[in-house]
Amino acid sequence: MSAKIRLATVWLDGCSGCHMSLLDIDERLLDIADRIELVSSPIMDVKGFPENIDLTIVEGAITNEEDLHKVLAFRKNTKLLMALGDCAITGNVPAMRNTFAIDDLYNRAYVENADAEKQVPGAVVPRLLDRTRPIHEVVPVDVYVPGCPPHADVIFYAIAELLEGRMPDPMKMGKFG
Amino acid sequence: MPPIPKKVDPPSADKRWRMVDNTMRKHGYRPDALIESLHTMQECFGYLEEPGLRYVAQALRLPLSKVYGVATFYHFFTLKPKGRHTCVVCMGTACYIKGAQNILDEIEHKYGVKPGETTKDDALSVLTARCIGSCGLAAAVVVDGAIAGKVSAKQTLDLIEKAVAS
Amino acid sequence: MSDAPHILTLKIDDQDVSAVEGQTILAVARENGIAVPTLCFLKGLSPVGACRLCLVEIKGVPKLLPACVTRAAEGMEVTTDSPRLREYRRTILELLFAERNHVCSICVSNNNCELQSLARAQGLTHVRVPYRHPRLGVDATHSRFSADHNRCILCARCVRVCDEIEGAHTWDIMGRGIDCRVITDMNQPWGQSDTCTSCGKCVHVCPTGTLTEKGVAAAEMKKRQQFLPYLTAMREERE
Amino acid sequence: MTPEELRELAARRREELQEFKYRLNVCLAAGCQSCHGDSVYKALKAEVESRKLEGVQVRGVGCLSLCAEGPLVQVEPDNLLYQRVRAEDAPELIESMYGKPLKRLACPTDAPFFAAQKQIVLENSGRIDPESLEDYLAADGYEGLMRALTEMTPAEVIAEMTTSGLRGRGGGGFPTGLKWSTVAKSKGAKKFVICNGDEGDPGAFMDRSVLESDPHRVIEGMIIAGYAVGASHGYAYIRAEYPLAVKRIQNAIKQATKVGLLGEGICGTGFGFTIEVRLGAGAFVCGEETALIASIEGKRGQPRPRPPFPAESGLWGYPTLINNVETFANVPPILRNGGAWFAGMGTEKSKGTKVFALAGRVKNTGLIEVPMGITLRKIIFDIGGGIPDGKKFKAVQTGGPSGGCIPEEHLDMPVDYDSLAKVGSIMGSGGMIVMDETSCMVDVAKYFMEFCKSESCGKCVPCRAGTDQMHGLLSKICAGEATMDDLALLEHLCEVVKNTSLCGLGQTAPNPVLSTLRYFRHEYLAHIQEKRCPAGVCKIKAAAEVHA
Repeated sequence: MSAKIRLATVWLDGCSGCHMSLLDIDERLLDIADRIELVSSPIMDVKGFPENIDLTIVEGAITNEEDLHKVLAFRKNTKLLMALGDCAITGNVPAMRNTFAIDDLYNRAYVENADAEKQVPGAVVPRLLDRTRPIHEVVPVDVYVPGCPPHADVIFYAIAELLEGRMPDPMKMGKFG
Repeated sequence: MPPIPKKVDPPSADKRWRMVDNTMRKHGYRPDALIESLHTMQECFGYLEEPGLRYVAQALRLPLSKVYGVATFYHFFTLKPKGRHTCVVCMGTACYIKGAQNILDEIEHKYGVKPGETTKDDALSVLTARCIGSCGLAAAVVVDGAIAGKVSAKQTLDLIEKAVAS
Repeated sequence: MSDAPHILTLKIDDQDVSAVEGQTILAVARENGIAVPTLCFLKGLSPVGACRLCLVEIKGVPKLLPACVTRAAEGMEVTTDSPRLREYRRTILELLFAERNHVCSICVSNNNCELQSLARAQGLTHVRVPYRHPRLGVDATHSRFSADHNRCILCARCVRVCDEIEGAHTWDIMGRGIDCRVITDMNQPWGQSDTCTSCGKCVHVCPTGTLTEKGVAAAEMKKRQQFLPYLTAMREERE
Repeated sequence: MTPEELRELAARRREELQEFKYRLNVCLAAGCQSCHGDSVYKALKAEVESRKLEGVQVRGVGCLSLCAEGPLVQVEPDNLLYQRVRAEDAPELIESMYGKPLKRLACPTDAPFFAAQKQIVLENSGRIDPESLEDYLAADGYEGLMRALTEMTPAEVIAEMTTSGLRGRGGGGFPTGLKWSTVAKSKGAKKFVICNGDEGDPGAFMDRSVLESDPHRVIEGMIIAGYAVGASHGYAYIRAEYPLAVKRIQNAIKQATKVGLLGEGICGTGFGFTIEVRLGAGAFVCGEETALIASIEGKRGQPRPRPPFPAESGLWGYPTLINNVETFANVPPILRNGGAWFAGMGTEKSKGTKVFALAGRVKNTGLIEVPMGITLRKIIFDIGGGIPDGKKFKAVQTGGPSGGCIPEEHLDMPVDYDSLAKVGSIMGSGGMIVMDETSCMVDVAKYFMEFCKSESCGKCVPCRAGTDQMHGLLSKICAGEATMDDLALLEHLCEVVKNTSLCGLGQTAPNPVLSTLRYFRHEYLAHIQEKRCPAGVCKIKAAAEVHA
């Protein structure tokens, strides 16, 4: 038995549904728990970016400067990167804002639709990038697990295969588009 | 012989419709007269307006969507009226490598209109042609129907200014 | 020419098959259980060879040819699946996914989208070309149907069924190139169309979630195309 | 009219022409008209009238070739050519005829620009009044048709075309004789002949010039083709953007009909043929045969898969012969002089001559006709006079949006269909654009892709969406924002679009990219890796923020 693999999960611009689905693996989590060391995840309170990660699972699209910063940092520190769910793979719902100008979006969100303090926030909120992108448009992706969200079975299959040192083919079970 | 079509009334009493009807009649009101009829309509009215398209569709017994599809397929046709003056910038290869893009940029800079647009006061429409076949005279522009060859951006702006002032 | 149909023999994917003269490669392949992906093709409508997914290799022919319109010939050796064809088909699908917006709430839940099914069959994992994200509208002016232009792949099935089967020719395509769009009549809202008979054939031949029925739950939105062979046969009879 | 009567008409015109001792041929083709050739024409006419000169004719003619130096006036009988003539030069020009050549405006006609040319298609161009049937007849016009109709069977006409080795001048280079014989053999209640005058290459004006300078030649070619393939009706599909060409061909059809060269029983034989003009409406894709047919039928100009080829099932389903303007223009001299005569010119597989529209960064821009097999170097540096302003040659583009850019190293290659294909370009319809060091090859590739994108009909997916994506990637490279992955993706799309598109437009759209990548890859790399444009054309933002 090899050493535990170091796993990170990242939540960018998405609804967290993919993470929910990940937790829906349920009791099977126990099967793999002893082979995994979770080093960073939105369900943990970890500051900064861990190093020497074996597998990073990314949910969500890249939409603002913080997303970009995160995905670049994790890519630098991980051996494998898995794009989990349609937002990470296609941009999906978050990317629907790409048909609008950024200023119009800010105006709509923070001025037109605001009840009070009608003002576009400054430095507190990370600036939007020119457009929302899927992960592979910014950094290389090794495994694609599509779905909105991907079914827990598919996620479990993908992780289990990777643990066995095999490249999974989630398309056999999942669905694109 | 196909049945003689029922008389279709033109959209208005405007005499120019007779020219359009002439073209259609010359072609026996056959469906293949469509493009020729649109040419005549555009020549007479300067652009293709919707009532006219409906008229031609009925007279030639063609589906409305087909007529609209044809009218929007060919770039020579326009569904919007043009301004009082026009400047066509040739975008053929020879003109392009001799600065046609720069001419367009300068026009946009001065008049605030991109190709295909008309100034707010309807004075000037700026258009591009894929090639007017005057490559020996690149860069070429056509201002109000007159070709000018070997022009610079500055010369083009002068020509437009003169045309608009006239 | 004798009245008896001429029988041809040819090879498709190394399989010996026979064909009646005049049959397309696609028809012969399907008769013999050989799957060839198609999108613009629909049995009963005139083939247009536009989606290019059914391109096949034919020995001795330098160009790839669309199986939906290419007729079978004596001694032909056809390959319908190869690494090269698979790669081309994948890229064409990617181009379609990136062309408009296929973030679709209907297909994702009912799996009735032909584009989605093809993507799966071709093993698409992601789209390598950038998404264009054009801003296209939804036309919900019709009392019974709606048209979401974001999902349209311009296969022109609606145009053909409306023209060839219903005979209304309400639909056509306007514009050119990447700016093409399906329109009703003079590019007016569907609900204000003068010629639409509300027969719904276009909805049922639409391969994606572009044309849909109103008031039906996404999960129940099944496309029923069984009317096509009957109507086609009757139209042919009349001619 | 019978052949005898037509020949009488020709003889009479020859006599009339001889009555004039002097003749001033003023170029009134589009090029010279645009620099006020018509005012020169009017001034010369007025001058001759006011001086009451006898035996002097002022005549408007078609293209005199050297468009760059217009307006051009040619003076007979000494055949002196004058360039950059202005209306106020008229008196001096008149006096020049009487022993005082006007050195100030003289254009040396023994210069390579003229000497290295070989004119067959353009033999009448600038030598006859394009609006006069008699002028054309006097220059042996319709002799080829008369020979075909009175001395040959249709099969013999086709055999003559096959012997000539003429290949389609529209770009594809398909053997004309073979095309004609296919249509002749096809069964159909009716057959059609179409002349493709929808000159699409954005940098070419050969067809325009032929139609404007010698319209009867094209009509004669079409009638002969009709006789050979068994068609009785023809369409001349001409770009609406060429109003003068349209006017002249319509005029020529009217004249030919009047003397019975069109209509029933041509030249007293049993053969009848009519021609109708159809206007193109601005769609490059209509240069593709099946799209052109759709357009004549009044539809969106969208191509359909071939086979069936138009030769078997074309216009309204009938067998249809489609050739381009220049191809038809080659037919009369072949019938007049024999196929063997024509085959005596050019190279083994490319016979005769080719008309090129020489333009871009070259001194002598204009319309030239050269024998096949001449080298590019000779065309650009001898005929074209080289690159102006002391700049360095970089590439020559042939074949327009379907062609490629050829670098210095291949300039000594002979110009023929196969050699051009070997270096990644095509003969095309005859556009030849010279580029010097001030042109960025990535920008040129982007220009052509933008053209293909806006001319794509939208029917098939790879062309519609692929050209748009390739254009996006090229724009990204030009802006200095691309990565090596983008370049790899661009090359992949080139391959897919080339191999999967429905028609020639899409199948050849990647060519300008592929050929510039082949010879000028370093310019792509400079944009991507060094974020700079070597030619200084592309505007690259300093320290552009690039992700990934």
